[in-house]
Formats: sequence, C-alpha cells, structure tokens
Amino acid sequence: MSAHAATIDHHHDPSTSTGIPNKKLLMWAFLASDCMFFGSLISTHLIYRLHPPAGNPDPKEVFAPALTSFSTFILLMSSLMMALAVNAIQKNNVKSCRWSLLTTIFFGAIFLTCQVYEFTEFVHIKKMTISNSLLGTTFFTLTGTHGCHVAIGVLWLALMYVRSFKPTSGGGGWFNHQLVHALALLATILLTMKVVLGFTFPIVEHGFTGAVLGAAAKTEALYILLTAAGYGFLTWLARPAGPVEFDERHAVDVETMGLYWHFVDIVWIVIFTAVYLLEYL
Amino acid sequence: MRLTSFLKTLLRWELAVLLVSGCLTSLAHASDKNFFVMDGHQSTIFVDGSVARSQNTVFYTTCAVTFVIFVLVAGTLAYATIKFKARSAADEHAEPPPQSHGNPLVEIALIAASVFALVIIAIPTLKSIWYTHDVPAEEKAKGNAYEVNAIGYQWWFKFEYPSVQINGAGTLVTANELVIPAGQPVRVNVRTTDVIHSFWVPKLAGKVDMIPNRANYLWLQADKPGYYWGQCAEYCGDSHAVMRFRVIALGPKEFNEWLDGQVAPARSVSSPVAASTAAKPQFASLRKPDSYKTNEAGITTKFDVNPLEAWRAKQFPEKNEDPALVGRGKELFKSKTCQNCHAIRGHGPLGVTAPDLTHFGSRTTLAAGLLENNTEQLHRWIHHPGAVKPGNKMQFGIGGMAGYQKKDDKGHWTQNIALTTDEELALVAYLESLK
Amino acid sequence: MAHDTTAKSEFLPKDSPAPAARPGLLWRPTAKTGLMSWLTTVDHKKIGFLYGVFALFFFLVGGVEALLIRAQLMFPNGDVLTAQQYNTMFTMHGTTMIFLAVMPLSAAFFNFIMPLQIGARDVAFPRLNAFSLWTFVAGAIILNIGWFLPADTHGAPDGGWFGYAPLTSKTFIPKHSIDYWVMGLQLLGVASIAASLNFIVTIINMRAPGMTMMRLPVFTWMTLITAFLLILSFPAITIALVELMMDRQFGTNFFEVSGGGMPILWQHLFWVFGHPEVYILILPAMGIVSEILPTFSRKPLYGYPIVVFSGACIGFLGFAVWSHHMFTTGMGAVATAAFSLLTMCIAVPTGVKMFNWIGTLWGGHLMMRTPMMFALGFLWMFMIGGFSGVMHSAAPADAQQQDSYFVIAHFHYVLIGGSIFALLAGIHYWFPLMFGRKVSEFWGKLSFWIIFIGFNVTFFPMHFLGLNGMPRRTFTYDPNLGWNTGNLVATLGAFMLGIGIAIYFAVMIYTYFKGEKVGRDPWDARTLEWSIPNPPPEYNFRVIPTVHARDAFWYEKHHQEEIAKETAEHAKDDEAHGGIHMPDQSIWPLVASVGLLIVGFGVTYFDSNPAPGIHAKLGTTLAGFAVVLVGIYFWSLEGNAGYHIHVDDKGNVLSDDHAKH
Amino acid sequence: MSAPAHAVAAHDHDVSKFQIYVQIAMLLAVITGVEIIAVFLPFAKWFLVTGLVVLSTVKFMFVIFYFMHLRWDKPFCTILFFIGLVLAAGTMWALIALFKAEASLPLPV
Ligand code: HEA
Ligand code: HEA
Ligand code: HEC
Ligand code: CUA
Ligand SMILES: [Cu+2]
Repeated sequence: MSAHAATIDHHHDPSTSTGIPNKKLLMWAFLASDCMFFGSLISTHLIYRLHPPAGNPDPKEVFAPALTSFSTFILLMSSLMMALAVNAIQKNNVKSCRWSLLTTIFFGAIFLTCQVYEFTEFVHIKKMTISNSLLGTTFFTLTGTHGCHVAIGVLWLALMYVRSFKPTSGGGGWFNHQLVHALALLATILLTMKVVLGFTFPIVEHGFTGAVLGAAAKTEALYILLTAAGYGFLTWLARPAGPVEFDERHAVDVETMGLYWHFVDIVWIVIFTAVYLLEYL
Repeated sequence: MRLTSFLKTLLRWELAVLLVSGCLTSLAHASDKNFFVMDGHQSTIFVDGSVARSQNTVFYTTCAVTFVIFVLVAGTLAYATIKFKARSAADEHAEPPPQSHGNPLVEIALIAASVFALVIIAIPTLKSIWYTHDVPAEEKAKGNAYEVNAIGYQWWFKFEYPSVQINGAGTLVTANELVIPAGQPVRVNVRTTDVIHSFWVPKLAGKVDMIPNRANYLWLQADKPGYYWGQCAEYCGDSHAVMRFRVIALGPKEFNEWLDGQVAPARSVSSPVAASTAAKPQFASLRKPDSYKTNEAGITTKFDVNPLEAWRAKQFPEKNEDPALVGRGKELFKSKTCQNCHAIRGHGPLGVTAPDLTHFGSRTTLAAGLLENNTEQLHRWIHHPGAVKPGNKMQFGIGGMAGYQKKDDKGHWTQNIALTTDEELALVAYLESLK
Repeated sequence: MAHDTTAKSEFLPKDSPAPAARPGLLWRPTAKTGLMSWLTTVDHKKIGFLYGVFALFFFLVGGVEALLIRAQLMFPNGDVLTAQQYNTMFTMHGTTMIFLAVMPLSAAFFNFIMPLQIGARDVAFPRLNAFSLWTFVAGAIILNIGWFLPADTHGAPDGGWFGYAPLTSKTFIPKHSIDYWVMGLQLLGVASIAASLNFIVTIINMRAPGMTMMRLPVFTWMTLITAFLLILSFPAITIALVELMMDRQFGTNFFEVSGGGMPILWQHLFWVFGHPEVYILILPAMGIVSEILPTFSRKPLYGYPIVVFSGACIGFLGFAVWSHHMFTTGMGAVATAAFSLLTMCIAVPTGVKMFNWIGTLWGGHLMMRTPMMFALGFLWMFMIGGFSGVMHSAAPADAQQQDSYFVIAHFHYVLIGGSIFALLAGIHYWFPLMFGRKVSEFWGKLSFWIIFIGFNVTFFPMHFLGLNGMPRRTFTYDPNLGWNTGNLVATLGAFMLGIGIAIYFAVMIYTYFKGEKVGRDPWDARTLEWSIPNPPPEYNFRVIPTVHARDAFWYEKHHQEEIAKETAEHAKDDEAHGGIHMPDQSIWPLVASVGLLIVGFGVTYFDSNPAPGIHAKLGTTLAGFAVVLVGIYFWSLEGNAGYHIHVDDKGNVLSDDHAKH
Repeated sequence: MSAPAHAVAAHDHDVSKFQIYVQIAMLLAVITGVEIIAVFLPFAKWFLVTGLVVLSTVKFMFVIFYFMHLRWDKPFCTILFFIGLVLAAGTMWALIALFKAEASLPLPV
C-alpha cells in the first residue's frame, strides 16, 4: 500500500460536538488523571527524600548516571518515532507507520531492558531492595510504576502493529492469524531482552573479554537461536498480502496510543530530574 | 380507606411538629440533665481551662454567626414555601409564572454578605489558633511551663515527668492518671510507638494526635485543682473505646507533696511469707468476677460526687491491710511473671512494656480509666483482663512477651498465666498496698 | 444534520465492502431479555438500572449495619455486639454507604438520565460503561467477602473507613480483613475512573445540536464536575492503597515507622482524595435538586450561570482544603490557619447555590409533590449540615469536635439530609420516566415525613453528644457522662428512620409492579429526558432533538409547530442515512471484570508466606490477569460496528439489520 | 454536518511536520545533555534547581505541544489536560511544603 494524499482533517471530527474524536478526548482526560497519579507517587518519593531516615543508602552511591542518561535519551527517541508513526498514518502511509511503530517498540524494549538491568544491579550489587530501606521503597515503587506504564505501552504498540495486518475481507482465519502474530511479536521482544541482558551482565561484571563472551554465548545459544527464529517468523508474517483494514481512518487509534506513549515519556522527564538529577546537586 | 384519611390529617405538618416536640419533651423529663445542659465530665461547653475556653469562644462565635444566617435564610425559605405554594388544583393548572432568570445584583450582594459573615468567624479563629498552638511566649520566658510527656500504647497511657529524675531509674513514670499543677501552663509532648492515638481532656483542651514518628505537643492550663476525664480520640484498634485516662490538677503545695511521694520507691508491707495464706473472709463478700456482663460498667456513682476527694483518699494506706497476704502477692507478682511487663520500683526488676505499678494503689482507676480502682474491680481485672478489655495485651501478650495466654507452635492460644482465686486475691491485696 | 451519536467515526464509508468474517470466538450476543441480556447489555439505561439496584441493595445493607450500631449504643455498656464486631460494623457501614450506596446511586442517575438530558442515544463508550458496572460489582464483592470467611484470620474490614496507617499495617491487623478493604476500594476506583472518563467524553462530545455548554441541564453539569473530581481525586487514594498494599504484602516501608516511614503521609494522601470525595457525594445531589425545584416551581432555575459556576468553584476549592480533616495532627499554626480559611471559603459558592434555589422558589407556583418535598427537605437539612461544617472549619473549635459525635452529626446531615434526600427525591422524580408508573402521592409523602422526622431525631442529638465529649467509634460508654438520653433518642430515631425507609422501598417495589400508569411528561417538566415516551425506548430519541434554549423541552412545549416541522425533516435525514445506529452487545467487558475479580481474590485471600501460600497467590493473580487481557483483547478485536434500526413515527421498531452479523 | 470531503482543506503545514519532529527531538536531547552536565558544575544550588525545573518544563511543554499535537488540536484538549496538570502540580507543591514545615520533622531515632 503506497502513500497517497491524505483526505481527512485529523484535527476535526464532525461527528462530535467539539470536533475532537471521542477516543482522543478520553485519552486526554485519562492523562489528566494520570498526572495526579504520578503526582502522588513523586510527592511520596520527594517527601521521604526530604526526611531520609538514618541508614538510608546515599542515592549518589546507588545511581548510575550514565545508564539513566542513556535510557532517557532512548525514551526521547522513541517519542520521536511515535510522532512519526502518527504522522505517517495520518498521511495514509501504512508501511512507514509500521516501521515507525517497530522502532518505537524497539526503543521501548531497550528502555525496559535498561530498567531491568538497573534494578538487578541495585538489588544485587548495591544491595538496595524494596524493603531494606525507605529509598528503595519509594524509588522502586515510583520507577517500577513508570516501568509498568512503559510495558503496557509496548504491549499496546505491539498489538497495534499486528492489527495493521488485519485483512479487509476474507475468511475467519484472520483472527487466528492475528493471535499468532501478536504472540510471536511479544515472545520475540521478551527473548531479545533476555539475550541482551544475558550478555550485559557478564560484560559488566568481568569486562569485555573473548572468554567471557564465549561463555555467555554458550549459555545463551538456545535463546539466541530462538530469537533469530522469532525474527524470521515475524518477517514471514509481515510479508505483503492483500489489502488491509488499516489506513488513515485508524489514525485516531494510533494517535491516541501515541498520546499515552508521549505521556509516559514526559513523566520520565520529570522523574529523571526529580529523582536522579536533583540528587547530584 | 378510613386509615388513609386519618393518616392524611396527621400528615398536616403542624401536627407532625407537635408530635415530635411532644415526644422530645416527655423524653426530657425522663432523663439525665447532663445531656441537655451539656455539662458532663467531658463537656466542651463547661470548661475549666484557658485553652478549652479559647476554643469554646470560637465555637460560640460560629454558632452565633450561623444562627443569624440560619434565621435569615431559613426564614426566607419558609416564607417562600408557604407564600408561593399552590393551594388548589386550579392553582396548579394556572398559567406558569413569569420565567425569570435571576439578578446579578442580588447575587453579588449575597456573596458579599457571606464573605462578611466568614470574616467575623475568621478573626477569632486566627487569634485562637495562635493562642492554643503553644504556651504563650511570656509564660515560657518566665520558665513557668511545666513539661510532661504522654505516650499512647494500645490501649493505655504512660506519663513521664522529664524534670523529675530518680536515681538509677531514670525519669519519673506513671500510667493512666496524669497529675499536673493547677494554674500553671502545662506542655504535654504526645508520642506513640504503635498506632495513632489522640490525647483529649475536653474540659482542659482540645485534642492533639499522638502519631508515630512525629513530635506533637499541646498545652493546657487548669484554672483550679480538679479531677478531669480524658479519652483517646483516634480509633486505635479493638479497645479504642475504653482507652481512657484522668487528669488530676493540684495546687502547688499538694502537687509537690505528690511528686515527693512518687519519687519514693514502692511501699513495702510484707511480713515473712506464710506458706499458704488463704484469703480472709472479708473477701468472701466480693462479687464473683465471672458474674459481670460483657462491658458492664466498672465505676460507682460515689465517684462522681467528689472525685477529687476520692482521689485524695486513695493516697493513704487501707486500714484493713493483711501483711501476710500482701507478702504472698508480692511473691506471686514475681513467680507469675507479672514483673516481665510491669515495673514496681524497689520490688524487683523493671518491666517496661506495661503500666508502671509502683504507686498503683494511689490511683483511682485501673485498666486505663475503665474501672474504678477498688478490690472488686481489681479482682475482676486480674481474673480475666481479656473479658474486661477486648483484645487486651495483658491477655494476649506484647511482642514476644507472653501474657495470660500465648500462642503455641500451631498458632492456637493456650493458657500461660493461671491463677487460683486465692492467688488472685493475694495479688489484689498486694497491688492495693502500693501507695 | 442529525447526529449519529454512537458511530465512532463518520469516515467509515457506509458502503464499505462486507467486513471480514466473524470468527466464532467473537460471537455477538443479541438477547434482549433474560439473564444474558443483562450480562451483556451496553444500553446506558439498563446499566443505570443495574447500578441503581445494586446501590439500593447496599444501602439496605449499610442501613442494617447502622441499625446494629445504634442498637449497641442504645444504652450505656451495651452488649449487642462485641468490640471487634462493632469496629467492623462502623468500618463497613461507612465504606458501604459511601462507595457502594451513594456513589453508585449517583452513577445510576448519571447513566440513566444524563444521556437523555443531552439528547444522545448512548454514552460515548457503551462497552466501557458495562465494564465500569461489572468492575464496581467485583469491588463490592471483594469488599464484603470477609463477612463470609472466618473472623480470626479473615473477617470483614475493621480499620475505619479512612483506614489510618499504621493501624492498618500487617503488624497491627495481621488478618486479611484490611486486604479486602484495600483491594475492594482499588477495584471500585478503577470502576469509577472508567465510568467518569466515559461521562466526560459523553457530555463534552455527544450533545445534540444546539445543546451548548451553557444550555446543559444543571444535573448534567454537576455530572460533569463530579466526573472530573473523580478522575482527579481517585488517583491519590489509588496510590495510597498501592503503598499500603506494598507494605502489607512486600514489606516496604511507606508507613513503617521502624524503616523511617511517616504514617501521617497516609492521612494526607487519603484526604487529598477524601475531601473531593465528599463533594463527589453532594454535587450530583445538588444537580438533582436543581432539576426538581424548577420543575415543581414551574420556573427556570434562578441564576443558572452562577449555579453552574459555583459548582465548578466548589469542585476546584475542594482540592485545596483536605487538611481540615487533620487539624489535630499538629500541622503547625500556619498550615492550620491556611486550611481553616480555605475551608471557610467553600461556604461562599455553596451559599450561592442555596440562595439561587430559594430564588427559584420565589414567585413560582410550587406544586408540593413528593419529589418536591424531598428537595425542600434537602434544602433545610443540607443547610444545617453545612453550618456544622463551617463550625468544623474553625480549627480551634474543631480541636474539640474532631472525632466526636459532632462530626458524626455534621456528616450525616450533609450525607443523608443532603445526598440521600436528593437521591430519594430523584428516584421519585424520574420513576415515571424510567418505568412509566407513578408513586402514590400519599405513601410518598408519608414515607417522606417519617424519614424526615426520624432523621432529625436520630442525628440532631448527636450534636449535643459531641459537644458533651462523646468520642466516635466507641463500642461502649459509661452511664455517668451525660450521654444516655442522647443515645437513646438517637437509636429510637434510627429505628423510625428505618421504618420510613422500609416504607419508601415497599412503595417503590409496589409501584414498579402495580403503580398507576402515567403518560409522557407527568410533571410538566423542562428538560429533554421528558420529551421521550416512558419507559424510554432502547434508542432513546426517534429523532435527535435540536436544542434552541436552556430548558429545551419547555421551549419545545411552547413552540410545538416549529419543532414538529424540524423533527419531521430530521427524521427523513436519518432514514436516508440508514436509520438509527445502535451499539452491539458484548460479553467481553464482563469477562475483563471477572478477571479483575479473580486478581482481587488472588491478591487478598492467599497468604504471601512462602509455600504453599505464595504459589496459590501468584497463580490465581496471574490467571486473573490473563482473563483480563483476554477480555480486553477480544473486546478490541470484535470492534464496535453496531447495527441500524428503523422506526416509524410512533416509535415502533420496524426492522433492524442485526441479522447481517 | 460537514462531509469528510470538506475537510480536505489546507494541510500544507503537514508537509513540514517531519522536520519539526526531528528538530524538536534534537532539541530535547540537547537540553537533556545540558541538564546532565549542569548538575556537576559548581553553581549555586538554588540556581541549579531553578535551572533544572525550567529546562524540564521546557522539555515537557515541547513534548505535549508538538509531539502530542496540542498546538494543532482544539484548545479544549489543552484545557482538559491542564486541569489535571495544574491540580497535580498544586497538590504536590502543597504536600511538599507541608512536609517541609518544622512540625513535620520526623522524630530523631
Ligand atoms: C456530602 C458530604 C459533605 C459535604 C457537602 C460537606 C461539607 C462541608 N464540610 Fe464536611 N465532612 C463530610 C462530608 C461532607 N462535608 C464527612 C463525611 C466528614 C467526616 C469524615 C470522617 O471523619 O469520617 C466531614 C468532615 C468535615 C470536617 C472535619 C471534621 C473533623 O473530623 O474534625 C470539616 C472541617 O472543616 C468539614 C467542613 C465542611 C465544610 C466547611 C463544608 C461546606 O461545604 C459546607 C457549606 C455549606 C453551608 C455553609 C450551608 C449553606 C450556605 C449558606 C446558607 C450561605 C451562608 C453561610 C455562611 C456564610 C456560613 N467537614
Ligand atoms: C452516605 C453515607 C451514610 C449514610 C446514608 C449513613 C446512614 C446512617 N448512619 Fe452512618 N456513617 C457514615 C456514612 C453514612 N451513614 C460514615 C462515613 C460513618 C463513619 C464510619 C467510620 O467511622 O469509619 C458513619 C458512622 C455512623 C455512626 C458512628 C459510628 C461510630 O463512630 O461509632 C453512626 C452512629 O449512630 C451512624 C448511624 C447511621 C444511621 C442510623 C444511618 C441511617 O440513616 C441508616 C438508614 C437506613 C436504614 C435504617 C436501613 C433501612 C432498611 C430497613 C429497615 C430494611 C431492613 C431490612 C431487613 C432487616 C431485611 N453512622
Ligand atoms: C504481657 C505483659 C503483661 C503481663 C505478663 C501482665 N500484665 Fe498487667 N498489664 C499489661 C498491660 C499491657 C496493661 C494495660 C492494659 C490496658 O489498660 O489496656 C496491664 C494492666 C495492668 C493493671 C492495670 C494498670 C493500670 O494502671 O491501669 C494491673 C493492676 C495489672 N496489669 C496487673 C498485672 C498482674 C497482677 C499480672 C500478673 C498476674 C500482670 N499484670 C501481668 C501487660 C501485662
Ligand atoms: Cu488509642 Cu484510640
Ligand atoms: Cu472535608
């Protein structure tokens, strides 16, 4: 399906009283509510940072600014890709939209991987757990909740990507096809994260030497294979087929999802400043 | 249909009002006056302290202002309702009245009036907030403020006198009855280590919560010597309702005498222990502890006549003390592990998790102000504390310290402290002797 | 020009190719009667009705709990209940009345009436609406499940309705009762937020042509503001509950003093929610009263714009006063003063409403029907409750009143005299619309007077009890404190109130089956919901109305010819567009809610102790999540195609194209 | 009701959106970089805190107005979101102020 001139005004939906599509309005209202949600969580964290109990670990010693900066950057880039995905579908460019969605998913998964890595490091190396100090309690709950938001976002993106293959017409088979596709995509994302982490930990712990790499590769071999198979399968699933029921008329669905995704990004902007950067002053 | 028409007549609201006021008046005749006059022991209206008085003044201001507004607004409402009521079917089917929409001038005037009314309330409110917040600066400067600590536990109060230090035993500690100097500001630091409680002596001052990890305080000043009822005012679990206490305000001389008495270790009346001392027949007339109903009151009315005198009387030893029995009680207090939790200064190791009993006999109440401190009630308490005070820690233990019952490996409750009636009475006699 | 209000997008071409075949799993239920029709309904009226039924049921449950409380306190040293039972009773009474009675009863009206008032055929997201309903039911089940489980290890919640930490921590209440409370409220929160988002979108986006914001009926306006309060305040308690749950289940330190936690934080988070919550309870009531007074005065609402504006003001200010519940927590003089003054400010916009209601009566033709009686009762009682609120707002006075029966008196005046009176008025008022039958005036008024008198006899003495120092949440009291008469009177009043409410219910049930049938618009009312036949047809409006004025229906009645012509034209337009669009029924919202119920059960019922508890816990919880996911995934896959029906000018359904699916 | 065809109107600004998005992403990355470096520089604390708050707000606004299209959407979306944002920010501010007060200091252990 190639791009052709857009025919819809995406900023006015004549079927509603205000011209704002219902779904978009719903999402904005939800985000307003989510502000309070994160507001309460961030307040809790900051209040306890104002009054740290004796025996709290020093956040400066726990945090790893390089990693956090990296994942912040990644999340920003994912936002860019998300914006491009919306832009593409609004111009009826399904193919470009799919690629942008995939990239967004990819960045989202990297962010999550970083977070898994960060949490593991804090727990096992820095010895800060969710229950052994107040800092751990508020930090893990806040960033964990944000992580859950990201994970839901990735899930949503993945399902939207798969949905973009729904055929316009045909037998009931499309349903099973969608299901298989969705499961394959999710499994591949998880496998990829697992493999990346499987390499990262030994590298960080023992340095980047061939021996370690080899050892890691051996234990990871099965997962690498599976992951590769996953990508192959996905490519096959995404092969060009008949016309799909996904075009600029669905832009509002993508846009709504995009609003959610960007919001997760701006929450991170606040968390990055309030939780990480402020500690270094 | 006769019933219907009869009831219809009744429905005329004039009649209804008559009916209600009739009911109320007859009830009024049949009942206690303290309710209508609002001068009960915990009255916030008839107060005996400057802080409570300031709070009460604010209350009266709000009452006055809202009363005036009520008369005006409710009067208009009543007038409108009666005046514009459709009185007949014809009325109801008449042309609708003019469809008017409102008048901004009227609105603005009413808003202005409301704001004005609120300002009248706000001024004394602000004044009182600052007055009641802490001991007035000039009193503080003169060093007049007397400082005590009140610590809430599930479900009793500990009181500390940081200015009174006892050699080898730290701060002077007492429980459930706070004795303060009258006519002098008292600053109470309120603390807790378990759950939230609240320190409230209505006749002296409004409440302030005891919150874990928070340094709250309040101040109060009793006008004159007196005996005041206090109550935990924040829901704190099973026995919150019966977590009470008393405040006794004394004149300077009497207060200092009391302090001296408290600093002294517990009184000893024991004679050498007789192997098995049976309780004297005088106890035979005691009411059986098991005969009490759940929640049955543990106070007598003689108390209310002159509670301060009742308190004073308590400061002296009973006449019919039986040294042998007391001696046995003293031994039992050790052997039955009471002292793991309770301190009796001078008589052995000092338990800290339960009320200090050093001068227990000189208190007017026990079990956190729930029962009057007399032989009968003390017996009732020691016999089965859990029946008197639901969930009570003396029954079920505190942390690792077992009480009357403890949990076995399977998690079932089993008896830990078992007492015969004779043993109970010996303990009663012993505790009563601790003046 | 007619709006096809349920279609999600106008862009879907009407002549699109036959949609992809529907696999068996995405079966669309079509039953219009029987159990399945209720479980799969997406009709806002049916959902509203179900909300109402559940709410009234829980109102009775909460009422029975209240009667037990009163029975225990009838005499000093009463022993009807044990201390533990009593504590459970007031916790569940408060929680039930607020979350399971008043809120869903308001939601019932939001659902049933609001779309009709704005001239819509449904809410914006019909299936989301069903999901809200069933999640509410799931929450109610979790909240009450403890009643049926052993009291020593489970039991119903007993931490008070605001569950102050650290009493609610595992150290002090190790049994599961608090877990049920936490999870139950959590699910109710999900339900409320989902429903509110739906209402917001509906009101903003689904108005009939000509229905500008400043022509919205006041009830709809209050619905909108309430929905905003809900979505903005519930997150605070959600977070508080999450933190509490983490403390209880994963050993975190939010409110754990030994780890440096500050229990006072719970109070702040709770009341950041809690105070807006009380306006969530009263604003719908104010909306109802603002409909009833004009109707029975046969005059428009006095000062409509300012009534609307003051509603918004109350909502906004409501977020700035939460600490007035914490005057005794030692906040310091400055904070206390600030919250004291801000709280007083709320009396101004509330007063404005009061004045305008009286202004509405002024010069009207007051028809003293039962709904009007309840509405007038509201004015009186709410005013008194508001005044005692102002007394609380003066912090020094409140230091004596807080946690005493004075507070109990205050909030029962605003909650019963306010919310409940107005809701009972609303039931009477809209009963003819909902069921086509009218409640007998005689029995209606009789129940009103018994309730009115019983209510005052119950709660007025509580002011005196409070001032006389009686603390709340006490299962017993001694006879020498001057509280005996007050409690006795209150208890007698409560039983009288109970009789009044019993009569009210009996009459409603009788009327539902046997009541006098009435035609359209029995009250000569003013708003659009009365312009349709009763009970309303599934599609609500045969032709979407065009609104020309505030009090749209009143205008229609006085410009009949003009309107008739317009309607006929629009009917033709509609037919040309393929008839009336109706949303499809769906089972998936119910499935997702059942999933949440399983999650709730998994989190609460099982121990977090290592083996075997933790496995059962994880397993059940994950299974629940899986069900939720399946529900949501299928829900989105099945789409919201809908079908069309055609009706004649009498409103009879001629045909529908349901068969196509 | 305007048919979709009417809405095909002026969309010229859409052409350049791609560039706008990329530019903004770069800007955001740069601001983030500045923030990270700034915290390690020896400025006065109040200055840095203010700076961080301002920079984060700028980022925040860019994302919501451009990536989230508020700039091109009906103003009502902005109003709706800002109701939540302002209330949340106000509540956060009030909570933190309350806990900064002396009365809220936790007890020394
Ligand atoms: C429907 C619910 C509802 C409503 C509408 C209100 C309305 C108000 N409430 Fe109430 N409140 C509760 C439900 C409600 N409250 C509940 C449930 C609790 C207890 C929670 C618990 O502890 O369990 C509580 C507790 C509570 C407290 C804490 C008490 C304590 O625990 O110490 C305070 C303190 O300020 C307060 C104040 C107010 C005020 C100022 C109003 C105002 O909005 C009232 C405004 C109305 C009027 C004033 C009347 C009409 C106005 C006029 C006629 C105009 C002129 C009047 C003046 C200028 C004065 N309320
Ligand atoms: C909307 C909310 C609402 C409503 C409507 C009510 C209604 C009532 N409440 Fe409620 N109440 C609260 C909200 C509400 N309450 C809250 C939030 C608390 C604080 C809880 C806490 O501290 O945590 C509280 C606390 C509370 C207390 C204080 C308990 C304590 O602190 O120790 C009391 C005491 O009298 C009381 C009494 C009543 C009474 C008599 C009614 C009556 O109006 C009830 C009327 C209804 C009936 C009487 C039912 C009638 C039904 C029948 C007669 C049918 C019978 C049928 C069968 C038996 C099959 N309530
Ligand atoms: C597990 C600890 C524990 C043990 C053991 C224990 N008590 Fe207690 N005791 C308490 C607690 C806690 C209270 C306060 C109960 C309350 O009022 O809620 C109390 C209260 C009392 C009081 C009332 C004190 C007052 O001022 O109100 C008396 C008297 C008393 N205990 C006597 C005894 C005797 C006698 C024994 C031994 C047979 C005993 N206690 C054993 C914990 C204990
Ligand atoms: Cu302690 Cu209530
Ligand atoms: Cu409030």
